[in-house]
Amino acid sequence: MLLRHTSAEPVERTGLMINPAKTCQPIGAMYAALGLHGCLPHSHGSQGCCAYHRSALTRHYREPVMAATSSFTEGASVFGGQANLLQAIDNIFTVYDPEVIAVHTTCLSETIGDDLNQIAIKAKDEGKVPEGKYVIHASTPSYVGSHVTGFANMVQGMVSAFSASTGKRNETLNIIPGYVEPSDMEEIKRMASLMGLKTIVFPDTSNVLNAPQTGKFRMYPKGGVTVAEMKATGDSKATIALGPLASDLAARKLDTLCKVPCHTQELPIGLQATDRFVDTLRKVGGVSVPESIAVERGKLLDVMTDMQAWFYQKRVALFGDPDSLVSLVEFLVALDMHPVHVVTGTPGKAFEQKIRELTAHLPVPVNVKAHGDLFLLHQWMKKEPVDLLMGNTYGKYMARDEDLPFVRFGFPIFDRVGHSYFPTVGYMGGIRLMEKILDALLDRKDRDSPEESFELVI
Amino acid sequence: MLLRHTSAEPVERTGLMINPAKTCQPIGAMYAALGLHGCLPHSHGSQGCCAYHRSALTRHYREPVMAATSSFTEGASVFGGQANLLQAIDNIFTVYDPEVIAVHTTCLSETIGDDLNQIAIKAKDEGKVPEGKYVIHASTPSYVGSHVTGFANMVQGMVSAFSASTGKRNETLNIIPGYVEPSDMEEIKRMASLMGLKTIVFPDTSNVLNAPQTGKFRMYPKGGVTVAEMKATGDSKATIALGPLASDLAARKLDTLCKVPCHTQELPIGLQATDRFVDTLRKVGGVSVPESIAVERGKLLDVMTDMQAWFYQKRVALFGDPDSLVSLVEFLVALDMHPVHVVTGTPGKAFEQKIRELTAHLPVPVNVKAHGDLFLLHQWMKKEPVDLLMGNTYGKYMARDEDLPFVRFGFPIFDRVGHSYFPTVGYMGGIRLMEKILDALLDRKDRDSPEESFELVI
Amino acid sequence: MSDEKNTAAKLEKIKAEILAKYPTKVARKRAKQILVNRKDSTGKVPEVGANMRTVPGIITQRGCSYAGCKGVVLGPTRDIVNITHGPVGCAYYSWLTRRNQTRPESETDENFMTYCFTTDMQEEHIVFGGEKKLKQAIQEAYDLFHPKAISVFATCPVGLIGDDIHAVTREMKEKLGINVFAFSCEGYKGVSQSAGHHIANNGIFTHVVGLDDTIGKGKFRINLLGEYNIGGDSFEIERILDACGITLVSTYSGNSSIDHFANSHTADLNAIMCHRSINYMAEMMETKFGIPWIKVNFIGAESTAKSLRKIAQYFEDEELKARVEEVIAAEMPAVKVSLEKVKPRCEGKRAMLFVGGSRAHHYQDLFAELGMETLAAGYEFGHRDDYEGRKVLPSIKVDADSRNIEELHITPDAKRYVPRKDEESLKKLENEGLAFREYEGLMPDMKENTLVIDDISHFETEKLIEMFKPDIFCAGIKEKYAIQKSGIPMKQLHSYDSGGPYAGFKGAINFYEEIERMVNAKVWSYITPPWAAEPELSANYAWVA
Amino acid sequence: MSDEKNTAAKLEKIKAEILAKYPTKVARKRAKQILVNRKDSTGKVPEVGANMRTVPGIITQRGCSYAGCKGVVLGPTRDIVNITHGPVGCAYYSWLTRRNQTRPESETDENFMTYCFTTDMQEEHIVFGGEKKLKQAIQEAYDLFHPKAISVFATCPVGLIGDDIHAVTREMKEKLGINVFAFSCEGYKGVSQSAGHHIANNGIFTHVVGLDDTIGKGKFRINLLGEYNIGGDSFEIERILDACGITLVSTYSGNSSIDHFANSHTADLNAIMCHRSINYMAEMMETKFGIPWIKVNFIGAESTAKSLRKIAQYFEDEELKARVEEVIAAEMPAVKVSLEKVKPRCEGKRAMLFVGGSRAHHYQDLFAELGMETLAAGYEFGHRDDYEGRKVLPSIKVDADSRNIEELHITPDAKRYVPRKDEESLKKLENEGLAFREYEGLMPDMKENTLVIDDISHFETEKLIEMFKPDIFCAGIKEKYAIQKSGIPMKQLHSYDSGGPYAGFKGAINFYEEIERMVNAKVWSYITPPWAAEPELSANYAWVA
Repeated sequence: MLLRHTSAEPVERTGLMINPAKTCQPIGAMYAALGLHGCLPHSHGSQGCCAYHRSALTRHYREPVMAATSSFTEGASVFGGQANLLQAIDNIFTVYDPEVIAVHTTCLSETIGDDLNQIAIKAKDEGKVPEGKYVIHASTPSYVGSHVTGFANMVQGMVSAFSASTGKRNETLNIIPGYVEPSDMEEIKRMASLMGLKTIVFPDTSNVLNAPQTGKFRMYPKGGVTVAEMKATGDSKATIALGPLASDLAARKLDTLCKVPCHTQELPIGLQATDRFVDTLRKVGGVSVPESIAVERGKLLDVMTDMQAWFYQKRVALFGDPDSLVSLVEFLVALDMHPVHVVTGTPGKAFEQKIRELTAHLPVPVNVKAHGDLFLLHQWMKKEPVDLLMGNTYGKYMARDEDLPFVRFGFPIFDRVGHSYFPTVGYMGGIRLMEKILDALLDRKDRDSPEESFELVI
Repeated sequence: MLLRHTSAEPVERTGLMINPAKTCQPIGAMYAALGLHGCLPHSHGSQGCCAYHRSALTRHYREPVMAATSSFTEGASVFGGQANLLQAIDNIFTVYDPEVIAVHTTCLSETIGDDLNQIAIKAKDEGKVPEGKYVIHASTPSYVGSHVTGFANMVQGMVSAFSASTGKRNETLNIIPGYVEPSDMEEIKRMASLMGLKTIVFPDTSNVLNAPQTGKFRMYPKGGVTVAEMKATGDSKATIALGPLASDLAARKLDTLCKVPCHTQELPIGLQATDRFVDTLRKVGGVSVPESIAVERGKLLDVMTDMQAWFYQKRVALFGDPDSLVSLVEFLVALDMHPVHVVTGTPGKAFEQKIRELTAHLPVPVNVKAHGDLFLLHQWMKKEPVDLLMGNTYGKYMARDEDLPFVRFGFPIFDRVGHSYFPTVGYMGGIRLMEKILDALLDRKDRDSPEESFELVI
Repeated sequence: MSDEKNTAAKLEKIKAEILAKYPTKVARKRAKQILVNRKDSTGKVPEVGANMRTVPGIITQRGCSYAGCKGVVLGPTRDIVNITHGPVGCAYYSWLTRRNQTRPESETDENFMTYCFTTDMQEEHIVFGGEKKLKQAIQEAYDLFHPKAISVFATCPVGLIGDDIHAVTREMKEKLGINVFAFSCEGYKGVSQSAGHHIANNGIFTHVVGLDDTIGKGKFRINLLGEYNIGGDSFEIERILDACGITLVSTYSGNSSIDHFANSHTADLNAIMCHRSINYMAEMMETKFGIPWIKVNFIGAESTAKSLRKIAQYFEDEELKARVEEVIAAEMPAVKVSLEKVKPRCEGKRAMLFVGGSRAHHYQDLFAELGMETLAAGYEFGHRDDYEGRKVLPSIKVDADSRNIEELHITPDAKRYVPRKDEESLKKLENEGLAFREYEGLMPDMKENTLVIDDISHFETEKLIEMFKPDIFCAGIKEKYAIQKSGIPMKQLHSYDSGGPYAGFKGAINFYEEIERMVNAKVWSYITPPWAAEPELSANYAWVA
Repeated sequence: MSDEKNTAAKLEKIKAEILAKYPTKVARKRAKQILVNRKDSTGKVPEVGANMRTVPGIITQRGCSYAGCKGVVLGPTRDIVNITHGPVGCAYYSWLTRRNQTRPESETDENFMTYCFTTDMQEEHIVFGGEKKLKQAIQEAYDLFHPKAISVFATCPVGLIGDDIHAVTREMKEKLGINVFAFSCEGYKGVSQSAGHHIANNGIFTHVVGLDDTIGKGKFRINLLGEYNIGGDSFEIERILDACGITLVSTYSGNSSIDHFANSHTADLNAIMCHRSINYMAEMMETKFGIPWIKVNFIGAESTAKSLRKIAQYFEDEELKARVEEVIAAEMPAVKVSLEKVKPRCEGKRAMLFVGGSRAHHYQDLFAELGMETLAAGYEFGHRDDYEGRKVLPSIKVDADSRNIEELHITPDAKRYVPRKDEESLKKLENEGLAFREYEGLMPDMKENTLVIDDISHFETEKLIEMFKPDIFCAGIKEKYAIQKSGIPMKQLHSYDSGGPYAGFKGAINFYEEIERMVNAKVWSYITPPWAAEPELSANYAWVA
């Protein structure tokens, strides 16, 4: 067994986390910053953080992930990192010429107490920031929240740095897509444009972290929300924030700063959450739902009705990030599946509450844990077995030990391709999710059926 | 073993076909006719044919497949089916009110020698065809060619019946998508529109055989090329015929009838065939390739370069239809894979020639057979084992017996969903194909790796 | 009473409404096939127009004679190489598309059901004849597999071009020394699959039955006729019969071997499931070998119990009767438990069944056990006796199409005719309520003031759904998605979708749970989008966060 | 000669061009780290600025001290529970992301490498201290797994908030009675992973080495140092050593167990693969226990043969020497066969290697065997001795960052110091060409008039690619796709992508074939679309069918 020391008996743990289902804030901040066109993310801490984050993002996207670091040494840790950051800003603009440097902190610089805002101002005063260039920043202590929190903080940082109101409202809608794949951000833009709406989607990592192979490396790929667009967000009619944990913070900041009313809802994963997204788009945008969207919705429903027998009462164990799990669980329940074990590594009791509501009427007991880990999830699975496991690549060890069908979902996915090209949000994304689940379940059926019931037609 | 009587020693067979890799013409004609809006396909023969074709198409698409039949009895078989067809035409227009009835023959009516054209004229003369309604037809003898031939004949029938030239050429391009999925036809339209081209795609089964679940059954779904569009094809600037076997016939007919120049090329499956499709579109359309298309192409190449190690020299056995196999083989070769056993059930030596050309420089011997069957393919696989099998659902029996990774490709797919919603043509379709292949190969690696080399990062 | 009148009147109105859509001639014909099920003063149900020609152009559920012969009856037999003589299609479509399960006795035992064999006729064979090709095919099949038997099935063109498949098979039988025989089941024969069933019965009876006179073990030896092991039904029935100590000599033709057929004439009772497809066989076996037959039904827990008791009653053995009661007593609790869970969620819901030649009747028992009402039903290829009961047999006029299907003239076997029961013990049993050579049919058994429709058309299906909005509709694959697109769950009763077994006790439980899932499935509640209520919004929609 | 001058000049020009982009201070610093490899009249290579601080903002390949200590050195040991004390990230990123393979002796043997253990520090622990949490974590790890050892790794904040992890581990060691120890490997220590290697060496030497004095079997007993079993390298080396009859007492730390470390001081020779990460251990073992060390390299078939001969030479045993020659003779033919196939397709192609602390040197041998030229190379975290050779050690000035890394003061062990060879036999062997305590470094070994760049930056990488268009580039995951987006195949030499083993004879063959695949892969030829030639078309493009 790969996880041979995992017993079936959960015991209360207060000191040790085993096999985390989350990582730390800075990587989320780095990911968000990459969704800003012409931006170089900068990690203010030891260079190891930056190396780790770049490596993890690179493995997941199989794309260049450019970012710089303040490369703290022991001295800097004692006397503070201001000198390092000032030097870094100077060097970055000189050598790599980005439009924006997006600085995020680390546990180190947070513990030291470096004041990014003050350092950024100093850099500007010292002329280290060329005209028309920007240094923006977010405080992302690794010991608070998770990578999703870091994403939220950096998106808020983008708003704080750029969003401005000229006093003239326009019809544009801001959409904060949440901590999702580039393909998902693309899909959200596509759906909004099918609705005939003008939108600013930020951050937007599409065409950044799923960029084409053209034989030419671009330090700053063509994708990403532009500074100009970010500034314009202050004049938009409204902000739709998808995924409370990842997007609410920035949306509220935009409301506070520029009085752009915001509407926060779940990530549009699965039928109902996508319905709510479309409904919000039409209400906020003052448009009707076009036939093209209705057709996609109908296709999703068609697969749901055609294949319902295969989903019915299948027991699923899930782990991932709160925003995506909430929508996914709602979808699985709509498919008459039984999500019986649900774990997120991100702290926050609200998550457990929400999952309990969504699964309240299920005829089976449901285990849910926020700030949990995969060791606990695995113990639950051993105690009360499931038919399917869904989660990021780290789930494959449990899947192999328990001989379970496994659907990769979430971040990170280190061992397969597709996630950055094909969305799981929206109606078509829902079909892709069902296809993945059905492939996993039916491959297993085909593997395990005795010969007399091996089926041509399923 | 499921196929326990299959030995590893191929022997020449001239009388017996075992486990066919093709079916008969009429089903292809029925499928093509469903791509005409408001059309009810009609099978002129015993009712069993119609029942079988409807069942097979229904299992593949999980959609209503409406079609009528002349319900031959012994009497009709002796005295000819004219009376049955006339009565059928009358009943169909009265009860089911289609815009068009598309009649195809069967081995029975062909053997009898019924003259559809003459019967159609008679029906019109007898007032059985309401004003503004049409009866079109195609001769599709089951004992010639295959389902692909039937598709080609019915598409030609559509042209013969409708295409007309007003003498005024316009900028529209006709595209005959070939015997592909509704999702593929949709994708071909999307790509052409990204190129800024006005097109008429026919037949077009999108939104017919992947129609939405709306709670309301439509005898004639919203999709399909309209009669008006079909008539207009005669004034188009040119016709691009995708898949020689399925589309060339109609394209040439259109050239003959209306002097619309035609250009026939392979189905746009994989990088190079899609490149040729795009290049033809731009040349014929007189446009430049837009960034959006270039980006999709670059994404495909990105996955090709990133994942090349996993494709490299993998031995593949393939079966399916000539048009799609030719493009698929070209793509697999571009991925440095080794398609070593290739079988189509459709007769035609040109296919073998083409595959030999595409694989000529491979360092391994390649078996190829037209008018072959799965029994032969299986024997080849037993003699010279492969790493992967690609083909329709019937391949699953060989895959299980030989314990092979299996990628479903082609028609019919009776046991999975997705094919009618997600294209395999075009650049994005190429990514989907690679994803499917990689999932199959990497799932196998994850299954078979000893624990010490079970990998998180692949 | 007046209430019933109303329903009756309503149904007649609906019938009229449907017929109104048809051209006169068609309407006249369909009028005979669409009936309100009502007994007259004498207790007779109305005469139904069954086994009539399908009207060209009227979209039908029906298939052809080949499908009934090769697909239905011969398909489930694992150790015959079934070669379809014709163009590729017919063989292709009947390849693994039915869910007949089979379980060879060993890993090395013959099983050709996963294979598809065809002569794949090309144009030259149509023009110059296909006999040489067929001979070659049989030879190749023999050389490759050395099977114990090879059978040949004619497709439409074969008859027309005059290939003499019977001469060919006779010749090859001589040459190869194995059993080789053919079926002239061209698709145009008869008016539906039914003709093919008859042809198949004739062929097996002529070429196989009686080839092996060995008397096997077992005190109570029966054949189960007309059970095709869809989704494992036969396995469940075998399990139950085993438990009762009843020996199954052969099943026609679920999980079957040609050896069982060859020996089946040694059984002492024929129990018929699907009357339509197999009653010929029972008749012929009784005439030739003296084996009585009774109708049974293992669809439904109660029906299963009833059928087991009938068999026990036939053998007039107290031990067997006791054993049967024990088995029933052992199986029913699980059924009850399931019903208690499921029935409350199904009770009162309404079903429609249009399928096959007996399932539309048998499955009404299961719905009844669930407390569900059958609003309408009908067969795809049934005959009048399947609707009205065998008592009407004498009054059925044989039309041209049926006349073309050979009726074998069977006489008692000189040596092997052994009446299993003399006339008076048969009488005695009949008086005790055990009916021989009898099937009472669907209509007498079905509630009054329901609709009975033979060979229902797509148009009629749409109308029924529109007018009744049933909670579930049962038919075949061709109908499935048209019905589901209307938002009504649809259950296939040919293939069971991917479900089953539904026969016997465990099967009943499977069916209860399947139907419960379908009629209560959440998915149907999502079809209308949330914005359907107020689809249009003025552009200046005042939206507040 | 003049030709060489030209190359040299060209390279100097390129260097200048690169430096021109940097701010003056940075340029001055990088000038010391970007060198044209050229021996002076005395045969000395130029002094390289290595193990210097990374310049903030200059995108570097480097990681941190924690990565070097926990990730590189301790990570591959399967039977220690490694707890990372800090916020979740550091533990998460070092969880299964290196391809260190391990093979427990049995299904039940301990293996914690698939697990990730962390204290997941939250804000309150930063504010009020994390010692209690750490203690609790150790206790829980013990209660759950009862491991033989638990080690703790400090992350950045731990030092700052003043958690005394060594006091905690001492206390828990007392309490639990198992080996518990800690590493102060905060990320900010030193200037790269290198600091972490040193800290790891110190920790293992202090807390583990020498705990088990059992003398194991084997006549020729060695430790293999600085081999981490990426992609199974150690397995291949173990295979070869076994074949030679050489006993591997321990490997630092590929496929390792803490028990091997505890016993490793009983070996008679330390053979060093990765000089940078492990030479401290060799030094300390020699001082304390009297075990000599030699540098070996199992990367490359010739290098492997050479290294085996060195070991045999050390043991001065004719039988062993003979056995080694037999093994080499048995292995080389397959290598030759592969080379004959592959070399013609690789010869003359050009490579660049920027990675690690010894791979950038070792892998040049493999490329040389393929007939490929190394244009430029450099380390990510090497020191001057890794570039220029250990002879420069005395002249290396220790800067503030390095001074912060503890140097253990080791003295000969009172009881256990046993010089394996007396001074003159060592001398004798040295005269016969076996160098002890010696590593000649990358530069002397590399062709002249090539570029040597320490801690290469992303900007420099881009420039090199732009100016040289090499056929293959070797570095790590962070560099991979930036390079490949330029159309140049990139091979990871940390993780081997998903390949390996590349060590030993079989490994060499794997590498040959891998490189052949990469430099000849068809995919790179498709990047330019067919229409690139004539991208613009006038709308009235005259098109003819």
